[in-house]
Amino acid sequence: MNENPLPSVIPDKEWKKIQRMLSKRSLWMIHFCTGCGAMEMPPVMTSRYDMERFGIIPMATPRQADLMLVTGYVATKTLKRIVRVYEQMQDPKYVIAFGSCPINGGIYWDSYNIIKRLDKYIPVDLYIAGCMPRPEAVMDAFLKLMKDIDEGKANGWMRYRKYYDQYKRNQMRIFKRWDE
Amino acid sequence: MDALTLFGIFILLPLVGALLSYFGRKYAPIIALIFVAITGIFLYVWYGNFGSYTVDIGVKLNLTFDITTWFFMLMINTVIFSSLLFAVSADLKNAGGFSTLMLLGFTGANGVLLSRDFLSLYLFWELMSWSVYVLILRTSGEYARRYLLFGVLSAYFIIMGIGIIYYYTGSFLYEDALSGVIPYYAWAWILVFLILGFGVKMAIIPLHVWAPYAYSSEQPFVSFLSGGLSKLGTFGIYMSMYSIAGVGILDSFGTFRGVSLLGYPFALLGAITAFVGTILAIFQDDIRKLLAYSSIGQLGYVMVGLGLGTSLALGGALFHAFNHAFFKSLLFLGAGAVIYRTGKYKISEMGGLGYRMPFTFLFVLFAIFGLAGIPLTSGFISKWMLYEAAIEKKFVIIAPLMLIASVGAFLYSYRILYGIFLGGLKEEHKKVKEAPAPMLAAMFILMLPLLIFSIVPGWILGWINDVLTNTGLKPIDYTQFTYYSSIGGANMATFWIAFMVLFFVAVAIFIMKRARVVNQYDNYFAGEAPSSVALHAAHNYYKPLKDTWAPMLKYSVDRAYEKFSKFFVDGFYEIKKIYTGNPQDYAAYLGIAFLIFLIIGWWLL
Amino acid sequence: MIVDWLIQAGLVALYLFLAVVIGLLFMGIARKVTARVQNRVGPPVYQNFLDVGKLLAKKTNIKHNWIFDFAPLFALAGVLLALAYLPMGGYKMLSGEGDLILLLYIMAIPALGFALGAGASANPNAGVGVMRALMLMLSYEMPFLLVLLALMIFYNTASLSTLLEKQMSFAWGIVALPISALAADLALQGMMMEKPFDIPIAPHEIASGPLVEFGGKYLGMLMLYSAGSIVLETTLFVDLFLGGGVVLNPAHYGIIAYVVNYLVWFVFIFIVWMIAVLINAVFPRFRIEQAFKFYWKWPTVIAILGLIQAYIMSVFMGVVP
Amino acid sequence: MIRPVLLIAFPLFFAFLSPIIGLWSKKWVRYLIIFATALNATLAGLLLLEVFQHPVFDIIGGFQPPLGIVLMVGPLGAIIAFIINLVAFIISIYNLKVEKEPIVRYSMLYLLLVMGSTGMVLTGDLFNLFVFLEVTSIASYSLAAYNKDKKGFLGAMKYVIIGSIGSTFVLLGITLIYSELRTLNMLDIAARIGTMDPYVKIIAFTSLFLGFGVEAEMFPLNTWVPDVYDGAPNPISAAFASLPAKAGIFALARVIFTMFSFTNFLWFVVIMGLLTVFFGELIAYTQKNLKRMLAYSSIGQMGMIIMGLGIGTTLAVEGAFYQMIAHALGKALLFIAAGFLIYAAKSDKIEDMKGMARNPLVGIPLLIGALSIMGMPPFAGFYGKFFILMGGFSEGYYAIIALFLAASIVEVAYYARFIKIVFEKGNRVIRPDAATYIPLILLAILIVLIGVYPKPILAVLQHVSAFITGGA
Repeated sequence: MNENPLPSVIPDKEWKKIQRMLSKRSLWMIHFCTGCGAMEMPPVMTSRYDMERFGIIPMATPRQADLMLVTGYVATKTLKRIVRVYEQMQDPKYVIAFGSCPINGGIYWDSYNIIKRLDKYIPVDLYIAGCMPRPEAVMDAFLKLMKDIDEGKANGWMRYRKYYDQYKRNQMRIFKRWDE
Repeated sequence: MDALTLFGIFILLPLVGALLSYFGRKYAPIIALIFVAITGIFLYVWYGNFGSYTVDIGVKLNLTFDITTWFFMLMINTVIFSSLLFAVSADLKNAGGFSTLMLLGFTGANGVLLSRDFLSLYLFWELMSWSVYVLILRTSGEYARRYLLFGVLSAYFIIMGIGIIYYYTGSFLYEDALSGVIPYYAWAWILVFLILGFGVKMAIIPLHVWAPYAYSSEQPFVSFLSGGLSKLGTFGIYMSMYSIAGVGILDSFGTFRGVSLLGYPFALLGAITAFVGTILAIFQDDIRKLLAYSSIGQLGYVMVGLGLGTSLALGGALFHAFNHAFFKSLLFLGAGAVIYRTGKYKISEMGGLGYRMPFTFLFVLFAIFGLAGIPLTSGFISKWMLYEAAIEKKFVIIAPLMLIASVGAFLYSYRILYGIFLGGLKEEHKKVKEAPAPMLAAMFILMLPLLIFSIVPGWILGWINDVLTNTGLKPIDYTQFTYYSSIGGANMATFWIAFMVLFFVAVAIFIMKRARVVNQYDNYFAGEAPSSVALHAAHNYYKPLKDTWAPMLKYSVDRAYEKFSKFFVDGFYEIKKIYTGNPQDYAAYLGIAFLIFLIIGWWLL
Repeated sequence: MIVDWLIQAGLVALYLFLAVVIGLLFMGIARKVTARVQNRVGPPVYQNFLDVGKLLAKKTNIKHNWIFDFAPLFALAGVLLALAYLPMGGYKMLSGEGDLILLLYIMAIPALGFALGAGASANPNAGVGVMRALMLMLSYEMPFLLVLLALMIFYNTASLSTLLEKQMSFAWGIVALPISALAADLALQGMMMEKPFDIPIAPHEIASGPLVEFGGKYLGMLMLYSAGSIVLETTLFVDLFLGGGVVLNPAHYGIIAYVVNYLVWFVFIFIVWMIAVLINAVFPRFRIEQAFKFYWKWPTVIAILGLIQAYIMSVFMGVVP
Repeated sequence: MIRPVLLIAFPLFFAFLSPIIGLWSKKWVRYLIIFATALNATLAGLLLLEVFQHPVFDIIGGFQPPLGIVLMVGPLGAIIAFIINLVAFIISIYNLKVEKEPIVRYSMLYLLLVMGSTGMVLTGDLFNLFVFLEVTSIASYSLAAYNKDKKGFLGAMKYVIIGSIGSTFVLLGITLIYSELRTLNMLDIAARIGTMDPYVKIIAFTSLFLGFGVEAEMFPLNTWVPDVYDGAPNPISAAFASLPAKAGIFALARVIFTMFSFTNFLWFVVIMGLLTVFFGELIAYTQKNLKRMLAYSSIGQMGMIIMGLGIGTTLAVEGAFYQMIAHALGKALLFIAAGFLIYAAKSDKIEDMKGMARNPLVGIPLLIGALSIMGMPPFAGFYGKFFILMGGFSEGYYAIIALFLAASIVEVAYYARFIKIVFEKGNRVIRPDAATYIPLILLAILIVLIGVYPKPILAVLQHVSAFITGGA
C-alpha cells in the first residue's frame, strides 16, 4: 500500500461537513492495549490532560467506538484480534497507532512474530512516533486527527473498504486460520 | 332449548366424541376438534338463551346455563379448541387416548360450570379430576400420583363443604343453601372447605405442590389444564363465595374496611401465592416448571380478587382468569412448539430460536406481554383492576406483594424470551423449522383476544359486568374504551393512539438509515473467536439472585409434605403389626370383639 | 373539537421534544459536573447533542436480526409514551387519561423492548447485562412501590393529575411524607442506574452490558431514550413529592402560571438530577447482590416506615388531603 | 315365573354333574361351569325382572312360611343375587386360565361357592342362612388352599379357624333366637322381636353380628382376609371379594335392619365400619404384595359399606347397597387384572410389575376398576361413596366422615402408587389372552354402564332403602 489510491481530501458536501464536524467533536475511542503504550492513556484521560474536553471518551466495545488506539507492538496473534475489532467498528472509523512498534517493529523489528507495519493490515490514519509517546504527544495526535477529520483527510475506513481484498490477502498471509 | 338438548350438546356430545376419538388413531385430535367446535358453535348461538334445567339419570342433575357459565365456557372452549388444534400436528403417542381424555376433561369442566346442585358439581368435578390424572399418567406416574392426591384432597374438601350444607338443608340444590337455615358459623366452615377445595385446583399455596409436576406433561394438555381447567377453581370459589353464600353472609363475619373477614385471609393467601410463585418461577431452568410456577403466581392474583370481593376486585379476578386462560395456554403451546421442534426442555439448552421460529416467537412475546401486564395486551387491564381494588381499600400488605410479584414476573418472562428465543443459536438448532401450521393457528387464536380486549376492553367488561350483576353484585364502572376505580382510571383508546403515533415517530427516526444484517457470531468478544466463547448466557441465569435468596429457598413446602407423609407412613407400619399372622391372636381378637360388642350392647340397653 | 385535539397533540409534542432536549442537556451537565468534581475541565454541556448527532449520522449500522430493531423502536416510543403520561410543570399532558399504575407499566415497555433487542444480539455480555438490569429493577422497585403505595393511600388517588392538585391544595408529598421521599430518592438512584447502581451497564466488567452490540443509529436512539428516561424519572419524583413544581395555580394565572411552573419544574428536576449526579461522581460500583441486599434492607425499611406513617395518618388520624 | 330355588338348585346340580363330566373330559368341565354360571346369571336376571312387579316367595317342600323353609326375594335381594351370579359368570370365564389340577374338584367347589352365596342372599330363613353360610365357608376353605402351597394352606387354616368360630357364633345366635321365639323365619322374627328378653336379644344380636361380620370382613374379624386372598388362586380371590363377602354383608344388613331394629346401636356399627376402613386402608398402604394390597383395600371398602349401613339413613343405605354392587364388580376386575399382572410379572410384588399394564386391553379396564374403587365418576363406585358420605353428613357424623376421607386419601395414594408402577415404561408389554381380557372388559363395561346411567339400579335401591330404614 505504497501510494494512496484515494483522493486525500473527501469531496465537500454540506451534509458531509456536518457529519465530519460531529465525528470530530465526538470521538469515542476503544484502546487496544497491546503493549506499554497503554500506560500513557490514564494521564490522558484524567485531570492532568482530560481528553473528555474534546468529547473523547473511552468505550467498552468497538460497536460504539469511532477511534481505535493500537498502543504498542502487534504480535501476529494480536493482529487477528485487532482486525476483528476493527471490522466490528462502524464507519466512519479511525485508527491511531502508538509508538514506533506499529510503524516499523521498533525494538522488535527482528522478532519472528511481531508484524512490522500495521498499515499493511489495517489502514492507520495517524501514527504517533516515540517509544513511548508522552501524553502530550497523544493529545497532539488527537487534535491532529480531529483536524484531519475536519479536512476530510482521515479516510482510512474508505481505503479499507475499497481495498478490502488486498488487506484481507495481507492479513491472511499472517494468519493460518481465521476462526480460532 | 330443553334440558336434554343442553345436556346433550354440552355433556353427551363430548362424551360421544371421547368414545369415538379413541378409535381415531392419528386423526383422533381432529375428531375431538370437530366435537369441540360443535359445542363451541352452540355456545355462540345460545348466548342470551339462558335458563335452568333438570336431567334425571337416576340422580337428578340440575343444570343452569347463565352468563357466568357462558363466560367460563367460552374460555374453556377456546382453550381446548386451540390445544387440540395444536395436538393435531404434535405427533402424540396414542393420540386416541389423549383426545378421549381431553374430551372427558372438557365434559367434566362443562358439567361443573353448568351444574346447579352439589351432586352434579361434585360428579363432574371428579370426572374432570381423574381424566386429568390419566392424562398426566401418560407422561409420568409419579407426577400423576402427586396430582391425584391433591385432586382427591380438593374433592374431599369440597365434599366436606357440601356435606355441611346437606346437613342443614337436606338438599343438594344451590338455592336451597340460601334459604337461611344454615347458621353463619356453619357458613364459615362451608366456605373455608369449599375455597380450599377449589383452591387446590388454582394451586394456592400451600396446596400448590402438585402443579409443577402436573404441568410438566404433554404441552397441549398442560395448556388446557393450566389455561382451562384451573379456571374451574376460580369459578368454584367465585360461585361458592358470591353466588351460593352471597355478600350478605360473607359480611356477617365482620368486615375489615369493607372486605369480609372471611375473604381477607384468602386474599392475603392469594397475594402470598402470587409472590412466592413468582419468586420460585424465576429460578427454574425447566421451561415447563417455570411456566407452572408462573401459573401458580398468576392464579394468586385471581385469588386476591376473589378474596377482596369488591366489584372491581371480582371483575379484575374474572378478567385476569380470562387473560390467564389465554396467555398461559399460549405460553404452554409456544413452549410445546419449541419442545416439539428441538426435543429439549431446559431453557439453557435452547437459545436463538426466535430467528428460526419467528411466528412462534411473536406469539410467545405477545403472551409474555400479557403475563407481565404490558398495557399492549389485556393482561394489563385485569392486573390494573386488581391493584386498584387493593389500593383503594388501602390494603398495605396485599398490594405491595402483588406489585412486587409483577416486577418478578418481568424477570422470569425475560428468562423465557432470552433463554429460548434470543441469544445464540446453537449449532444443532441451525436446521430447526418453524412450528407446523396448526400449531401456529392454535397460538394465533389464543393471541387474538389478548389484543382485541386491550384495544376495546368495554366488550369483555360488558360480559364481566353481566356476570357480576347476575350474581347480584354491583356493576363495575367502565365505558367502551375506559375503565375506572374510585381512585383512578385509564383510557385505552388514548393509550393506543398515543402509542401508535409515538411508535411511528420512532420508526421515522429509525428508517432514516439502513442497517446491515450481520452474522449472529459477529459479536464483540474482545476480539476473541466466537467458537471459543459460550454464546448463550442462559445457564443459571439469575444466579446472583438465587444466592441472595438461598437462605429462604431452603424451606420447601414440597419437602414439608414429604416429611409429613413419611411420619404417617411410619405410623401405618406400626398399625400393620396388629395383623400378626398368628391364628391364635386372631382367634383372641374374635373373643375380645365378642366381649366388647356384648358390653356395648348391654350398655346401650 | 378536532382543533382542540390538534392543539393538545401539538402541545404534547412540544413538551415531549423539550423533555428529550432537556434530557440531553442534563446528560451534558452531568458530565461537566462530574468532571469538575474530579478536578477536570470536562466536555461542553452540549456535548451529548453532538454525540447523538454523530451516532445518528454514522455511515454504517449493523443489526443481528429483525428482533434487534425492537430495542430502539420500543425504547424510544415507550419512553415518549411514558413522558406523555407524566404531568410536566403543571401541564397535565395525557395524565388525565391514565393513572400511576398505567404509567408504571408503560415505563416497562421501553425497558422490555431494550432488553429484547439486547438479547437478540447473541452476545453473552448483553444477556448478563439484562439479567443485572432486571435484578436491579426487582431491587429498587421494592422500596419504590411501597413509596407509591404510601402516596396513593395517603392522597387516596392513583391519578397523577389529581395527585398534583391535592398536593397543591394540601401539602407537597415531601412535607407530608418525608420518610417516603427519602426512600424514593434512594430508589431513584437505582432507577436511573447511576453509581453505585450502574451495575447493568458496567463498562469495565461486561463491556457496557446490554449496549454491547448497539452502535450507530441504534445507539443514538437509545441515547435519546436514556435522555428521555432521565427526565421521566426525575419528573416522576418531582410530581410525586414536589407537587410537580406547581407553584401558581393555572386556573388563576393562566399562561403565566404554565411558564412559571415549567421553570420551577425545571429547577426541581435539575436539583433531583444533581443529587443523583453528585452521588454518582464519588461512588464506586456495587455488585448486583450487594445492590439487591441494600435495596431490600435499608430503603425498604425506610419505605415501610413511610408507609406506616401514611397509613396511620390516613386511616387512624383521618387526614384527608 | 322363575322359581328362585332354581338359582340354588342349578349350581348344585352342575356341581355334582361336574365329576361325571370330568370322567369324560377335563376340558369340558371348565366350559360346564361357564355354562352353569351363565345359566344362573340369566335366571337371576329374569328373576330380577319379575321381582320388579311383585316380591317372590318360594316355598320349599310345601310348608307354610312360619314353619317351612322359604326363599324370600325382594328387589334388593334379586339385584344382589343377579350381580353375584353375573360376577360369578364373568370370573368363571377367567377360570379357564386356572392350570392346576384337579379341575373337577375346583369346578365343583366354585359352583358350591356360587350356590352358597346366592342362597345366603335369597333365603328368608335364618337357619337356611346358616346352612348356606356353611356351604359357602366350606367351599371357600377348600378353594383357599387350592394352590396347595404354603401360603394357601396357611391362609386356609386361618380362615378355617376364624370362619368356624364365626359360624359357631351364628349358630349360637340362631339357637338363642329359636329358644326364645320358636321361629326361624326372618320376617316372623322381626315381627316378634319385641317380645324377646332384651339380654338374650343382645347376646343373640352380638353373636349374629360377629358371625356375619367374619364374612363381611369387619374389623377385627377380618384377620383371615389378607392371607386367604393372597394364598388363593387368582380367580378365587376375585370370587371371594365379590361373592361371599357380599353375601355376608347382605346377611349382616338383614340382621341389622330386618330382624333386629336397633336404632341406638347404629352409631356403634358406624364406628366399627370406620375402624374397618381405617385399618384396611392404612395397612393396604404398607403392602408390597399386590393381592394383599387388594385384600386390605377390600377390607376398607367393606368397612365403608358397613359404615353406610350403620349410618342408617335412606341415602346412606342406598349408597351402601350401591357400593356393594360397585365393589363386587370393581374388586373382581382388579383381582382378575392382578392375576394377569402376577402371571405376566411372574411375581406378586408390585415393584416387579413395571409397565405390565401398558397393553390397553388390560390397562384401560384396570384403570377403570381402580378409579371406580376410588369413587370416581362416571364409574360405579361414585354414587355409593357419595351417598354414604352425604348420609353420614345428614346424620351429623362430621368427624367420622372426615376421618373416613383421610383414610380414602390413603387409599388413593396406594392405588396411585400401584398404577404408577404398572403404567411406567417397563421392560415389555405382554398381551393378555382372551380368557383374561374378556372378563376384564365385560366388568369394565358394566362398571361404566352402571356409573353413567345408574337410574335402573338407583330406582330400586331408593325404594328399598326407604323401606328398610323406614322399618328400622
